[in-house]
Amino acid sequence: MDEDDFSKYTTVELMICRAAKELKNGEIAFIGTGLPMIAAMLAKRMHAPDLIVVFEAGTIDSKLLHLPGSVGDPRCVYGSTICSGLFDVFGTVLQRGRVDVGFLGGAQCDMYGNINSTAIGDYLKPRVRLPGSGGAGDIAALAKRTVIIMKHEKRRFPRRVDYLTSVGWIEGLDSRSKVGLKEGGPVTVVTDLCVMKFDEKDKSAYVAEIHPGVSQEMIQDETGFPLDFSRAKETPEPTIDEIRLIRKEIDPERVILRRLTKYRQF
Amino acid sequence: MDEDDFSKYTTVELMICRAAKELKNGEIAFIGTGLPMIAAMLAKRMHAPDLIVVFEAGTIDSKLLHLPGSVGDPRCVYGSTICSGLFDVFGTVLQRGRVDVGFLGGAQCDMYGNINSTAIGDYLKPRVRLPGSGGAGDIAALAKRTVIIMKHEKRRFPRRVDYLTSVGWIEGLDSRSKVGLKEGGPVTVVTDLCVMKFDEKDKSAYVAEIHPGVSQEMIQDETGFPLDFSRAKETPEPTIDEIRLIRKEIDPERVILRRLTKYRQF
Amino acid sequence: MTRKVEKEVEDKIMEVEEAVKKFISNGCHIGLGGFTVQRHPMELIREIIRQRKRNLVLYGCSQGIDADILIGAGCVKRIEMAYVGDEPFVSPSPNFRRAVEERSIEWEDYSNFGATLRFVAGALGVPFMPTKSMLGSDMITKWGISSRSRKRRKDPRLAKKKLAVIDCPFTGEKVALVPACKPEVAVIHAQMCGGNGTVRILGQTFVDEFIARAAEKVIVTCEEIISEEIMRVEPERNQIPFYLVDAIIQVPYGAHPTAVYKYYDYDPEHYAVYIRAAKAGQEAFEKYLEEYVYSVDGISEYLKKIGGKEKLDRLKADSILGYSTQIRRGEPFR
Amino acid sequence: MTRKVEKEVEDKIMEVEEAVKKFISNGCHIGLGGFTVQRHPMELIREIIRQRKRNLVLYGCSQGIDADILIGAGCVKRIEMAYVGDEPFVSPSPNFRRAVEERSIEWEDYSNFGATLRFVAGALGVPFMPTKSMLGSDMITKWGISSRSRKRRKDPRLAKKKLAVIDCPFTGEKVALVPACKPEVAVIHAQMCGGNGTVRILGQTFVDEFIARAAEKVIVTCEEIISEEIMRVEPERNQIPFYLVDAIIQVPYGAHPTAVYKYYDYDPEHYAVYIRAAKAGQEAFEKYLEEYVYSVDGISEYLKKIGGKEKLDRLKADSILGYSTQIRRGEPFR
Repeated sequence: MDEDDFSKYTTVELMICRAAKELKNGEIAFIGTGLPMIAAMLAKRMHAPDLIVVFEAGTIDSKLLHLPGSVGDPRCVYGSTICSGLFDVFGTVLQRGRVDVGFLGGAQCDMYGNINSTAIGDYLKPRVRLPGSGGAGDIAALAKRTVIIMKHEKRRFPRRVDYLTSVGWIEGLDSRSKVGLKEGGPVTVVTDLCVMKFDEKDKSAYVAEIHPGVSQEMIQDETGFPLDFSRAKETPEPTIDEIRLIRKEIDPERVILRRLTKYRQF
Repeated sequence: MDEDDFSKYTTVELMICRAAKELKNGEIAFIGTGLPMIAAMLAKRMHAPDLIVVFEAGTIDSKLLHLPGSVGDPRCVYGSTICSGLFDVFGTVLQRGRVDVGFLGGAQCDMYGNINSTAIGDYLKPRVRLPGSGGAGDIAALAKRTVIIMKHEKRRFPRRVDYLTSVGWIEGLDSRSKVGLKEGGPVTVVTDLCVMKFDEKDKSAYVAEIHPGVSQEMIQDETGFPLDFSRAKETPEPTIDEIRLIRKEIDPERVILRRLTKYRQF
Repeated sequence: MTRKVEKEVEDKIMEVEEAVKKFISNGCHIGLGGFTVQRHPMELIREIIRQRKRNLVLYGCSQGIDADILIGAGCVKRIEMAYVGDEPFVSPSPNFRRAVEERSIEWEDYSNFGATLRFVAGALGVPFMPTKSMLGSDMITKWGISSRSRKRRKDPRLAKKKLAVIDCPFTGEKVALVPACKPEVAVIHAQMCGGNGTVRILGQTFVDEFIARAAEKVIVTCEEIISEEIMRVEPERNQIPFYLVDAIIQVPYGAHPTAVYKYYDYDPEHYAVYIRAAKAGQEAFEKYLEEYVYSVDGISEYLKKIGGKEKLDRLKADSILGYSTQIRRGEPFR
Repeated sequence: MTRKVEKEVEDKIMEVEEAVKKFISNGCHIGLGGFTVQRHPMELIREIIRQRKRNLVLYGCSQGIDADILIGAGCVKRIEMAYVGDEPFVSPSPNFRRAVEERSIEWEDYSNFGATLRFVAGALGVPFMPTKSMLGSDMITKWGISSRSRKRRKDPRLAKKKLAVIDCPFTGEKVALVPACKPEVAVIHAQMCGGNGTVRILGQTFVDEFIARAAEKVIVTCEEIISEEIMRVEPERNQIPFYLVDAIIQVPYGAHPTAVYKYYDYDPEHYAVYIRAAKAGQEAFEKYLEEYVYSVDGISEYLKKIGGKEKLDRLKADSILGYSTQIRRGEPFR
């Protein structure tokens, strides 16, 4: 691929651009490492210059001159309103209910938007051990809404996650409020095939947008539960501006973009 | 009185010097406003240069060039190892069990070293409203040991305090541990007539030292419960050095010494 | 939540009049910053009195003249705190004492740490915080507002219980729980505030960083408004993030007669004036209010009345020590 | 307690060898400072490996190569944490993943905030902290170490329960309680430490200030030892009071390959070397350990091996931004 041809884009770049649209100007966004960081930086450079980006390791409203490789990266400090630590950000920003939107990812996501980033197989005898919750379990429980970004593969979209690290709508309906969570919950799942949203009533995932060139069959084949396509439109394509920003200004070192092609298998 | 004759001393000065002896070098001391501050500054200038003085409003190991008028005084900041706030000092110093000794005062002190600094009479219909616990209730519960400084008057030493602001030995014996406090408790009461300590077994106050020129009768007359004098010695007198330090170096502005003569009635 | 967009429409920087009009209603629940004789937002508080706000509910830890003057001016319905006194000068503060003895206000007592933890719980978004303090004391058993009264009132900010004691599920030991405190408005006086609300406090923070985080709205009065960009060069030194702050008011000497580390000391002479008036009874205190609050058109006139430039020069902090070495603190009380 | 008098007899300033010998025993419970690829006390950790300490219990929040290298070197019995991964490079960290899959260590999972609050509870001297996080997740229901096993073991540092869910006595809502964590030793890498132990961290503090307060002993490695008096000119900027610190070790670049804000960046090239070895299996990883740990006589030799002056110059932080603008972070992984 010619990296300087900004009219062509990869699926990952489409996902980033689509995810960026979930962030509204003036909101407080709790951002994790990787694709969400690029999406947040893109949003700030496009439609949401006053997006307040919060990183769990201790920085609020970073100016983000350079893409951080970690939520505790020295790159998060520059221009922030306050630089503290995990207690302050998780406690007095996230748990206090100030966070409008958080991004989540993981190894598995089920039909109610529950996410697993802990273990594949049995927790005590895992076939694959994953890194663990990190801040994901906290964001899932405590942000006002969450957006999930996932690679779309059948094993990644089971009916039920092997280990529920990050709470979505749990078992649908009012099961989220029943465990003691007053608000929050996933609103959007952005994958490399489509965008899913959650039914207002039963809280199950349905397909809301299908990426250009993708068929309903491809999506259903890669999903471990039946999907409703009746509300599906086409996903808006990235603009040349967005692609140029991502490649030339946001991740020119390919800190994250590199990993997204190389390290996505588990 | 000739303030420059350091061989003569007032009762308040005797109390300060005697209280200072309760502070050991290298200990962490939680110090309140007034007489305890003068005692701590005296101890640091005499036998305990490495006494670590902690003030609840946020300073640890102040150098104390000038006598603070408040535990949150700007004078507490100079030379301290850390300057933070109440959460840090009460939580991670006091409640964490790092404080060896704390000073307490109040309007009433009973035979088990319980102190009232909240209200005289009924709590809801007080005859005299006092300032309230401040940090005293916290120090009483959480320091490894406490030292009480009081003016010795019958109404100030009742059998039982009207309102128990700061826990001493509560009702004696093991009643302190029964309410859930693992350690701590008052060890010494310094008054303008004598020094009291607490019986190892039943935890009631007894007279351990009698000030020069004071009789057992005077003490018993000013005390609302019967006292044991069988273990009493004479209180050591202040030295010329100590008196000079108090008057000339520690409180030359008479910030505290002034108040101790004028405002001690309630 | 789109606070920052709001800001583009209307600036956060304003005068005390506007801030009080906009954010302090009758019956407002206010979290008070500062500590005894330090860093209280006094000019803002005088403006609250000028605008004759009534039935305020005050939350604090160790308060002093801030709470006392509001009580003496008849603005207060209830106070929940640990202490009201002016440490080196008088304790308890006279109007507070009189109001409680006359039962013209309601009150609820916690220890300083207990009161602190209530703001911490509010700041953290949990309904309570645990502590080993207060166990065995009458703060556990004697309540200013009864359990029944708490349940009867339709006040969502009044906890259903003053506190609770539970057995720890891990160790079995007794632990006291204090309920979260979330004031409607926090009022804070800081040394510096960025043009968009980033707050820097020098010296002890007291409980201000938690009160601001616990509250729904935050009013900051400050000695200096600094470029927001400059405030962000060393973000480790800031205590309150800009998005929490709704009103910024520059009021040099706005904390007088309380002390502001690195700027000015507390004023023992004015404390003597205040205390004499407040102790002499309601009538004498009304005269004080007339002289120093009602009749005064803003901070400049106030500063002239309390002694003008000569006084302010004496109160000015030594720039290394952070306090004045020119005042004799015992003298006004001899 | 007479820590400071102790100090007069024996100085706190020492080398890593002495600190590990003195404070880290086999079976020691260690609280790990730093966050994923930032500010881990790596030279101290390499010394723990050199001294072949065994059966360590590790506590952390988001850890990375610090926990992973200890696990890969066979030092670890159990880890209680939220995450083990090297964010921009590999996740999970390879030795951690292998050890869990082979069940050669024990583990217990919390969320980052849950793990943070365990240190906060330890630091505050309360047996637990409340949170609304983790509710509804398997972190509540699935335990690495069962309730029965917890009760059977005679380990006073192992909580009787992983956590508990209670009904709030004030609001009735569900609240999760996490048990306090009080490590025997906290190991922290800071930018600056005073000669008597006052610690200053620049940039994010992560959870270090609470881990130090929770622990019984604290070892601090630092880039610079500064005069204690100078450190106290602005005490608001310090995070850990001197009396908590038992050992101070000056080790410039002692956090390599992790980043230290304002001093140096993380080293993607060395991460690539490490990850390749760790992923290739135990044998390949032993070779890494031989090359970069066992055979190495201290930090100077180590720094030569990882690229010497040329590498360190490239990692050096821009003095305003606080990180390097000279490294290309994606390159070693292409």
